[in-house]
Amino acid sequence: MSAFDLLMGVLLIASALAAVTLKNAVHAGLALVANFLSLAVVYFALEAQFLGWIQIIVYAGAVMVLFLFVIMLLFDAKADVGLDRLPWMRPLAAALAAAFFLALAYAFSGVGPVNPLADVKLGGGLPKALGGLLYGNWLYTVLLVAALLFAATVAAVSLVQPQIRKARVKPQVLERDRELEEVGK
Amino acid sequence: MSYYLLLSALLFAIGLYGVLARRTAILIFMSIELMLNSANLALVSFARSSGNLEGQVMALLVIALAAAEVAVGLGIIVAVFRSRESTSVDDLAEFRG
Amino acid sequence: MIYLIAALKGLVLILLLLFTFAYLTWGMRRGLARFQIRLGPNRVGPLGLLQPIADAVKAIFKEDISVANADKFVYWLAPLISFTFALAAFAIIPLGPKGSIFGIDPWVADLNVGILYLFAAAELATYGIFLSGWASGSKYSLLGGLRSAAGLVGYELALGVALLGPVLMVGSLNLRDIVDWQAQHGWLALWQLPVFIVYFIAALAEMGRTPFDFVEAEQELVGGFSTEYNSMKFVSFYMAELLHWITASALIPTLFMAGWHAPFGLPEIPILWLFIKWLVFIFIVMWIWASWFRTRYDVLIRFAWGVLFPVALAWFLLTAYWVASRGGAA
Amino acid sequence: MSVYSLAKALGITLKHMFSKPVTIPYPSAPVPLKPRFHGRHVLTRHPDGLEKCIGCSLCAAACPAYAIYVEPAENDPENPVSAGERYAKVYEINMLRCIFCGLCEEACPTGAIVLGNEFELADYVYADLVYGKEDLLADTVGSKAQRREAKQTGKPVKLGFEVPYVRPELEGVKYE
Repeated sequence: MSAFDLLMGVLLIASALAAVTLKNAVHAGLALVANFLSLAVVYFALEAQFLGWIQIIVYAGAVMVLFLFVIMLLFDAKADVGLDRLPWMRPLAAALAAAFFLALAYAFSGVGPVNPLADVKLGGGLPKALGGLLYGNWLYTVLLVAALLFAATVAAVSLVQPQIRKARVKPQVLERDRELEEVGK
Repeated sequence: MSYYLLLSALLFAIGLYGVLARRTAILIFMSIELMLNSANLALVSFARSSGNLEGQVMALLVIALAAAEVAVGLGIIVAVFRSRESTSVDDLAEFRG
Repeated sequence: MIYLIAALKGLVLILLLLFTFAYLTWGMRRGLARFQIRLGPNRVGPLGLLQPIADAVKAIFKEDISVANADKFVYWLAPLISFTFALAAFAIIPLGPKGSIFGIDPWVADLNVGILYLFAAAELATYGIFLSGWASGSKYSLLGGLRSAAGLVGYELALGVALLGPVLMVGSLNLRDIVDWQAQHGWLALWQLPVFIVYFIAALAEMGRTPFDFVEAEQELVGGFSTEYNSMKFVSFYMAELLHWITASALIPTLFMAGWHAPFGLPEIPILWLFIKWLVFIFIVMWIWASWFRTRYDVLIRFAWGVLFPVALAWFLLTAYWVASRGGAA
Repeated sequence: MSVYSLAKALGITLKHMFSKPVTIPYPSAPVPLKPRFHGRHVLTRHPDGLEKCIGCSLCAAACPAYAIYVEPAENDPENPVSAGERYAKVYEINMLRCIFCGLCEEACPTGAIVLGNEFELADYVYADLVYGKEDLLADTVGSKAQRREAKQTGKPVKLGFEVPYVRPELEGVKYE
């Protein structure tokens, strides 16, 4: 374990903790971006270059931009997270998470350390090495994921456009209906 | 036990804490992303320790899945916010049953 | 030692880019003025050549005001992000052949996955604009920031898919390989004309230049994301904006016009040819800037999804079929 | 919007790029004035040296900005100042109030007050912008501030404009 490993570990854990504890939603999102970026660096260290760049492009670039966009769109400018209605939930959650961590650590305890660099044949995790696998053994999985992505795109578009039918009713008509309703009361 | 696997377990636990302790849908969602990433880290470090690229392929597919999930999830959050003016999961209790 | 040389090269490149930025502000103002039958800044020094220095002095001595309503941390972070990632993208552009500048390779980094690096830098750079919009605590800024994020969703995809064709033809994500392939087989701008046009349009959107400068939109958003910024923080945004222009103008020739290689069998001189191509693109962007109107951002998104993306995708499939029928990349 | 109109826009700007800039670098190059330019007023004289102004105050009455103040006095028949019975003992125009509309010129029965070509009137003190007779008469060239500067530097008054035409109503006024 080198100083680099230690540094990245500290960065990862610190940014993850910040992401789940910060009050301000945008700050939490930024902490998550930092987490993803340091994770990408860890991927580079683990000979997964392509994956690292994809991590930056897809996660840090696209996914988190979407997250922050929605946060800025829905919350007010300060984006503070509301009051906690279940204050006893927090220690309980911490205890559960700790228990889960111990269980995972126990499960992982049998796995040996990372091999030294010499006897690894990962090809740096470059697209050339990955492509053969991706479009060989994993072809049908890739196709399934592609179908899922397509379905998700359609679903997302249809989810956020339900009020189009409503908008076709002229605003004057809606206003008249509202007034009629008030008179009826 | 591998250092990166330990990190992965820790990240997963932190993500779990986030899911349980946060009350806002978006932040819960972000914690889920954290958990997905910890699984990815485990896969990549498995790939590294076994000298087999398949772990990285799986991690790639997980990233693609996460992108799909985010698209749908954020769509749902926006749609719910439109009808309910809130993103807190407590306000969505009437969705059950 | 390798890291030291890389760091030194990076430093030299940053200084060069900053110098280019300074004189691009001058050239831009003079050039735009000529397009509008004006003279442009000509009072400071001969031909106004000392204008950038005067501007710098003015910016440095200006009072640094922070907005009370701002989110302090993010407000400071945003210009830094914007500036850093705008600088970063230039690092992998090869300016000449191996060891051509006094025996040193004229690039900072030679990445196997150079194109992925470019996308990463471009996407992270938008964070600066996006976050500054939110952190300023002003509705104009917020609108500018949201526009930049919404626009990003539109053009980034077209930008990425447009490059798939060239990458497939060359068979490498390395910028040096792409440049060398073009020296042998001819410009990718000719091989891949439709996606070249798509890429150029998407690059205009990425630079935030007319006709896609809705992020700033002085007329309706008072300067958009940078409304609440002044002094050096504003300058770093301005720098980032112009650096995007500088980088894209060097990147498009590198990707599509054989980079530093000389056209038409002329003698090869490192840097010179790329510089000339760079100047051409700087001029074209300025020309478009002086001539066209600004689109609405939903028009860009519709255009990107409805025209640019399908064209790029169709062309990619065509290229894929062609490459497969030839039995792999050249 | 069509590709053709976009190309046309590019063509127009390119054409402009190669045409001569319309900018006049004003302080270092003189401004060519238009024939109907309304500048600082001049009180003209007859060729024999007599003032045209007869102190009738019609200009003050016509002035929409109440910028003109005239105090007439009887001419000494032996040694007349003006061509008429009376002359303007005091003739003041407040340049801060004046809107350079030219109505005084219209109202003047003798063509004494004419809006000339000078426009560089900026000054520091309010009182200095009230121009008296000595500042307005035809032989005075330059604004108060310009003349003050010329006196300090010992150089002649430098005017920032060109006079490309002759205006007959500006009788006896010479802009050098």
